[in-house]
Amino acid sequence: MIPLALFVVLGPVAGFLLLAGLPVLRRSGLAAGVVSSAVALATLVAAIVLLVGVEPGAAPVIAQIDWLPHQGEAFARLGVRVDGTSAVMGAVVALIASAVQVYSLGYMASEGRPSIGRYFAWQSLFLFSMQTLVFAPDLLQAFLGWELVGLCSYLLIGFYYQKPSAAKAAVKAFWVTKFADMGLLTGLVLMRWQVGSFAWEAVQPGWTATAIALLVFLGAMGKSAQFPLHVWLPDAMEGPTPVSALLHAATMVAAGVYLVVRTWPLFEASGVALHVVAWVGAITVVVAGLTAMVQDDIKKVLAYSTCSQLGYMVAALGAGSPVAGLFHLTNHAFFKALLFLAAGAAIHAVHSNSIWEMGGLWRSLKGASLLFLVGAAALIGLPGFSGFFSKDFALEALAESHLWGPFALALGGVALTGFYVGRVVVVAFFRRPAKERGRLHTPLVMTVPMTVLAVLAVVGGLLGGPIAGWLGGAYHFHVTPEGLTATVLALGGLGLATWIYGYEGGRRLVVLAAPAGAFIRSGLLDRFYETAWRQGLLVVAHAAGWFDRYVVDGVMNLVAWSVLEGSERTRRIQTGRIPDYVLAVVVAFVVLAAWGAVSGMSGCGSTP
Amino acid sequence: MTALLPLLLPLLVLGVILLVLVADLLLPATDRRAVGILAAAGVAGTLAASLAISPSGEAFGGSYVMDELTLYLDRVFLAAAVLGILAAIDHADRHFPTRQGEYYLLLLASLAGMLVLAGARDLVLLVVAFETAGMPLYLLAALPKSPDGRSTEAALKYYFVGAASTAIALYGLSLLYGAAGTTRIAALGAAPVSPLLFVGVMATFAGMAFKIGLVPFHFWVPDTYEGASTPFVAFLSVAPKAAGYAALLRILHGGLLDHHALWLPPLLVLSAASMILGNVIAIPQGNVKRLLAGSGIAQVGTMLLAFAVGTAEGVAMLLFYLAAYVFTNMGAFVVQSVMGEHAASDDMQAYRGLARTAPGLALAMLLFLLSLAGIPFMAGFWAKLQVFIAVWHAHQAALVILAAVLAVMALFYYLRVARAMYIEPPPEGAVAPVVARPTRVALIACVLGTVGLGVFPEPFVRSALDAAALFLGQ
Amino acid sequence: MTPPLTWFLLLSAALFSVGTYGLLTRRNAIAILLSIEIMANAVNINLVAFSRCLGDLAGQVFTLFAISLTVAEVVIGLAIVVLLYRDRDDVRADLADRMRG
Amino acid sequence: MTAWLSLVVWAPFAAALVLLLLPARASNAVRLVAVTGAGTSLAGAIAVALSYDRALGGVQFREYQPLVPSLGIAYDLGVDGWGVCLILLTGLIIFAGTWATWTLKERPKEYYILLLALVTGVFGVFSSLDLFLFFLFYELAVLPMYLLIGIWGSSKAIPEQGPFAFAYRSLHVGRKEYAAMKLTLMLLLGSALILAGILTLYWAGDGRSFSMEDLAKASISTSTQRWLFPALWLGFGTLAGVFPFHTWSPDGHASAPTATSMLHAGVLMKLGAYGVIRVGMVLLPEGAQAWAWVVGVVAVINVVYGALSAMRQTDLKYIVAYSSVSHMGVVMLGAATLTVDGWNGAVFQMFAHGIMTGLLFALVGLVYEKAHDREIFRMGGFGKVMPGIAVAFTLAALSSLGMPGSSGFVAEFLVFLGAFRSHPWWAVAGILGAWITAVYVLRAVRAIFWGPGPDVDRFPGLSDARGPEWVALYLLGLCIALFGLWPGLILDAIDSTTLVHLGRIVGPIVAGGTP
Amino acid sequence: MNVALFVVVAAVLLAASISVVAGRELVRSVLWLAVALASTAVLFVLLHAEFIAAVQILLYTGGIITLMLFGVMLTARITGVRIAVGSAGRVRGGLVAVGVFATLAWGILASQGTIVAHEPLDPESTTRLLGAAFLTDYLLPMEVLSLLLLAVMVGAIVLARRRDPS
Repeated sequence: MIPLALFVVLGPVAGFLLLAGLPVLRRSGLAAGVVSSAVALATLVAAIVLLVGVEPGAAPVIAQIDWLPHQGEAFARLGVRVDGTSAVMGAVVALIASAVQVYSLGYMASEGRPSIGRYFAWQSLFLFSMQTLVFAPDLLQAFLGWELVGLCSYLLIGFYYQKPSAAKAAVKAFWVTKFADMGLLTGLVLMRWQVGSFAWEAVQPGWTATAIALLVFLGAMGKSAQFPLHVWLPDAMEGPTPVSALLHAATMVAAGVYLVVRTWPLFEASGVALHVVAWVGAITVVVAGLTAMVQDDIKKVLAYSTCSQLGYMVAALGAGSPVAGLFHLTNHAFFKALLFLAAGAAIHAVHSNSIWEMGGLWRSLKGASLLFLVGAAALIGLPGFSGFFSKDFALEALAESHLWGPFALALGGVALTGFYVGRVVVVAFFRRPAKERGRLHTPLVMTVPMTVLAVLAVVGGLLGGPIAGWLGGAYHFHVTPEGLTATVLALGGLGLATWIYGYEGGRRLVVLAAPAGAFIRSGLLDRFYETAWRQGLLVVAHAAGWFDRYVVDGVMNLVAWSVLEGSERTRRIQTGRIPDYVLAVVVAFVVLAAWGAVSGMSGCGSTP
Repeated sequence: MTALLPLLLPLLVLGVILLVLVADLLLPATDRRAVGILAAAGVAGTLAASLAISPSGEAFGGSYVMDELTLYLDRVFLAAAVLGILAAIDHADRHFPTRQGEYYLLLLASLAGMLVLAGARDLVLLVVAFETAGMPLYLLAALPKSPDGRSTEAALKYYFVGAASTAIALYGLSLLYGAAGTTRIAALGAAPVSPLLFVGVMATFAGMAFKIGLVPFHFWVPDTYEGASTPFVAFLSVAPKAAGYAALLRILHGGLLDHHALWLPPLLVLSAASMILGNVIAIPQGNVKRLLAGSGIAQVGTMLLAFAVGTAEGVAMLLFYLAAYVFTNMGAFVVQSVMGEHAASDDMQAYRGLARTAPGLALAMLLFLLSLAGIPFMAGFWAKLQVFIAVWHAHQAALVILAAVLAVMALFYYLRVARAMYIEPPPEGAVAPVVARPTRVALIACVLGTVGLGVFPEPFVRSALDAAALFLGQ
Repeated sequence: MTPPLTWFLLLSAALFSVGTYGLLTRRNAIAILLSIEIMANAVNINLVAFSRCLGDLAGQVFTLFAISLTVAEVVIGLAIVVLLYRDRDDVRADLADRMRG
Repeated sequence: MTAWLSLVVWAPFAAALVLLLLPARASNAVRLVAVTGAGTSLAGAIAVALSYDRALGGVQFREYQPLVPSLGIAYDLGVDGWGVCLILLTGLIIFAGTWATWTLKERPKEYYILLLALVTGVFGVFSSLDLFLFFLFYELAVLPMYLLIGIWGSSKAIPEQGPFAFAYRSLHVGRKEYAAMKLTLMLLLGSALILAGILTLYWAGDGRSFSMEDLAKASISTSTQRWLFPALWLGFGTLAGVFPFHTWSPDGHASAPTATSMLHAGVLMKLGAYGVIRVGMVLLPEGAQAWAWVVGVVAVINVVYGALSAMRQTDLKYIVAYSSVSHMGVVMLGAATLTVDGWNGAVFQMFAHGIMTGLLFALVGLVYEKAHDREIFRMGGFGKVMPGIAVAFTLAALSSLGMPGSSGFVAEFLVFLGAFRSHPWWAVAGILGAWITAVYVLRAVRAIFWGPGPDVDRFPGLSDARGPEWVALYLLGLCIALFGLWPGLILDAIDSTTLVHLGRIVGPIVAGGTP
Repeated sequence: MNVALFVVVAAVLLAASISVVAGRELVRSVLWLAVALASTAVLFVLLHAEFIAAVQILLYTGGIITLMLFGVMLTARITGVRIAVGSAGRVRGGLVAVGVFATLAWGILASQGTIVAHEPLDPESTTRLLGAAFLTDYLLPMEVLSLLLLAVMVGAIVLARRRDPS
């Protein structure tokens, strides 16, 4: 069991070291890609074998080595922990990563040879970091993986570092997530002193549990792009599409949810934390949904859709059901990755991200369009597709926990999802193209992973039972009132969108809604962050820098200057004229004589 | 004959004086350089003798004594004299060849005065020796008769301040004699404490402080150093100060140590003033000689600190400081005499890029400057450190901190010279200054002294401690 | 009965301060030398008075040495003044202020 | 047992002496001798680090020889866990430094002589147990800086603004001489304070010997400790860049040539911090406890204030210099917590920050040498032309912002753990400081290496690192990663020594006790 | 009787000194100095120090005054007009002089009792004792003094001569 887990975690890092260490391999172009994909696929196989080998409910198997000493023996250890949750998540991550890497062989073929090497090196590093996070035996190692994942996201988003916008996006992503990580780090440190160890199960009821839970959730909000820290996700689309598919759809953004699932005892111990989580999730669903409606760039739409779906998972967790969260996470991973890859194929073919320019892809790019539609169906949650089951399960959990506010928002979200997915599908695939295009073709190496994902997107729903088993919960599909209303709403949204964008009548309505659209598109929050950065931090930094150079340093210089000036001025007492010199001698004599007389008086008569 | 054994060293110097006189007469007017070499050899021989002999007790009914203190001070004077003469040989031969015989005569006369002064236990002998040490220096300052009249002006200032101080000193001594009833210094302690006695003490101190160059009697120092010939200033900046301290040691420590509490405060004030004003004078100076003058005043202030605390340790550290000061300060002035000669001006600009044109000379000057600043591995560091320890031990912590801070401030102007030498590039076509053989010998001796005392101070510290302990009878 | 010691000391102190006055105010170098002479003279009076009062000979020996020292000093003073005269054609003491600062 | 420590300490000095004899023209021979000197001490340091017995702990490799018996001064070398770690750091930095100045053309001989003399002082300080020898080496370490910056430094015009602008004109602020003079005077003022402190310690321990062990045993009255500790703290703190006395560091490092600023920021500032902890805290337990919170508060100011000031700078060298001030704040913060984690973190941060700043200054030197410009916003797109330097710079930047997997994270994590225990809001401020560091460091990386390709006409001779320059990059880069992944290599030696020293302050700590 | 004599001589002495110091013409000042020195000699006689008085007359009045006159002539232009002797900073000088006198007088008056008077030596033998003292106790100062005078003479001659013999 353990060697398998070790291979799953350490395999990719070996790949990374190979690529980083051997410049010849790195510059060999697609060969590097093949090596890295091979390693990824190997870890996928190992992960599946591992998953199968884990009996539900069995005690977790942990293997650790000492890492940081404290008073003679180690308080911090690194290692792997294999149990239901980690096996599931490990398998999902390995699957998506291999799919994306294989897909990238096609997508990145046109790049320069060294940059391909660089791309796959960072892909392997990402896989390693993610697996470290997933198989982490305690919160500390999770934090290590967590930060490395943030680093890989920074590197991969900034893959096209020549583009200034990509550079800005990469740094923005890093800063926002690092800002949220401050919370996680504080939580970690608080845990060390209050609870004594970083283990997942370590819980100390009372205010510490709530505090740590909230701090961990703050970290999760950053990485999983929850409102108000979601601003970096849309910009992250600057990275290559496979990266968006891997990181910003399936794995990285899901890390936050996974972390909450992992530290579930903490959240369970504090009701307050759960409420906060539920509300944040719900709000994110609606906000992201609304913004997604007005985006023109297909990748931005999918990005906001990811935000929204993450909102669902978080809301499910808030409702007290980690199984729902994890189940929706796995399904979402499949269909969202599929959507991104399909969109990637479309962009690859059309060479533009805007959905208006895509138009009428249905005819010219049959394969990719079909796969995209499958993904879209799963996203909307049409019955039969995986999305339906997990979203329904989440809504059910919300209803049971009687969190009516978040439940209402979630339902609203379903409608919004239906609308924006419908809009994209109609505009991008079924409208008449602006200019005619012949039949386009997507290479086999790209379609194969997409088809695998499509299959999973459909079949995913059936995984509910086994996942629940691994997590120790229970799930069996049954039709629920929430499920039905959700489906109706979804179809309603879809219909509205097709009506508006498909037929003439709808176009007038679009003009009416334009101002609202403009308002949402303007991104109130972005401007808030911009001003916070421009007016807040930079001004404070400017003041500190100025203060240091011209006040603290100024005082130092003033002292030096006054000494110099003083000595320059006292130089003048050296007049060079003899009478003055003699005067000094005589005056000094008088003073000393007087002093002598006085001291003589005081000691008078006291012969020793 | 053995009664005169304690006076061996002054007599030897007298012998050298006679030799110089005779040589000066016999040698043709054009080639008087040999006189200098002869004088140097003679004094060097006396120095060797001083290292060989051990203290040999009193003479003339106790008015003169050759004890450890006298021997230590004599060695300091002789070392200063040897270096002074060596440095002057080339300079004198070039600037005032016809008068160089008299130059050495006057210098040796002053040296003889100092040697006697070191062991004087009688007021009369002390004052005569003090004046014998002092007066020839006025003449030496004026001897070059430099065409621009600067040496005359320097001598004039030195003379007038000196004359006023001598009158004050004599007045003080007369009061001391009156109060104590005898001219034996040892009996001074027994005199009843009266205002008259202490007016006398203070007057004497004021009269002698002029020669040490303490503030406020220091006004002549910068001008005289600037005007007089640099090799002479090398001697002037060390030997008379040591002579001044020798006299004060004999009077205040030898005689009036029991009333230490009464004469301590004025001295502390003067030492603080000297340290502060010395640095203030030196900081803005462009002229290296005036800079070294200022630094000398600051150093003397630090020495007074050790002198004032009145403990055996304080006196010992003063003695060690003087020894270190001989090599360091004279070394610096010898380098300045070479540079002044080379660039015909005493300005700091002459040093520009010296590190590249004459690395050896630059390194020597850097060593002397660092030692003056009190940087470790140099004699100056141990000197300052030991003084700080002694003064700290005598519960004058505030003054030690003041001295330490001023020492750091002093580094500013020492490093300005170092900067000129090492950092600024040499002017085009700059050629290395030519260093005559005797001056080179003097320089090497100074460097060895400065670094030797810096790296291995133990023996010197040991002998200073013994001298002080025996002198104060502890 | 000779006057008490204090009178002599006071007289010598008066002479000393008159000499000091001359030292400080006189511009002519030789006049300054004269003032120094007066101060030295005051010292001698002091010494002899003490010798007389204490009945100790040392005072008088001291006086003799003091006199000879002052003579030597005046000789040096005149030599330097002659040099000053040869350089500046005038012997005013405060002329010599080219070196300052 | 061979005198390992003497070898490590005096190898550079011997090399410097050999250099004295070499003619200035033989530049290759000069470089070779310098590198062998640095190499021997590095090899010695590694040997010491490896053969240091972790379990035994305490002081090892002891060498004792009386020097000035009358004052109780002895040539007493010995290394405990901390010493091993810091000597290894010094060895690494000097070795990298000598390689980094391979391309120096102007008077390399004198440069190497001064550099090697300086590093001898540093080695001496870290390995001396006699307080006076400690001070002598301390002075030797501080003095050559004046000439190093003065001769080979570079000036940068500082605009005269602010309330004391008139003083700036007369002092030529920004010129290299100004920086050299300011640095030397401030550090020596600090050393004057230290000397006063050492002397008081000497007497408090009834004036028999200067050895730290005796002084540690001597019971010093609480009232003396209460005023003596701040004196030592500010004396050593000046060199460690403690808040009000840190202003020499930005000017000094920005004006210094590459290897000098590598050595100075990388190692010399640790001298100050080591002094505060080893001499200040260990020998004055009550004093340390009384002033711990002040040291902590100032350290927090250092961290946040330093980071903010760094953000304002647009000159690359000033950014790195201010970041050193901020990171030294983290060290002092760790020390102020008086907890095991805090001290472990503080010493490890000295090590980690030393390597990271060494690498950063080496890279800054390379960039400056090729682009002859230090304004980050005028550069851009260098990554395309110099990928090697870009990767190394990013690695060092990540270590400075505390990215796990780099040694920076381990150090800051331990310090934050310790800080949280004693004053929670210190830890939070420190973490905020780390985030601000992330902001300005990555902004610099983006401004220099990312963005559209370099405009060739403004920066003609851009190229990646060549031949000898790679040594510094690889050596230090590997160390950052190596000690980031396996901190245990050094950390358990540090931990064993922390137990001993901290035991003096907060009472005996039993191994493996509660956190 | 002696007291009256003392007062007279003291008055003459003081008047002469003041006119030396405050006189307008240099040569007259020198002459007044001669008067002052002479009156000091009388004082010495009053104090039964006849030998000292003789030396005073011989050395001071004879030696110094002639030296001063030569000095004046050497350094004044030949025209023989009255050599004006200006003085500067009178107020400053006066104040300090008064300060000096006040301090010294205060010192003297405050320690009236401390100096105990012994019975004075008989005047006849002082000269003989003086001679003996110079050759026994104070021989060393005598020798050192002779060295000093030699050096001063040589130095003064070398400085003052117009051309160096070469």
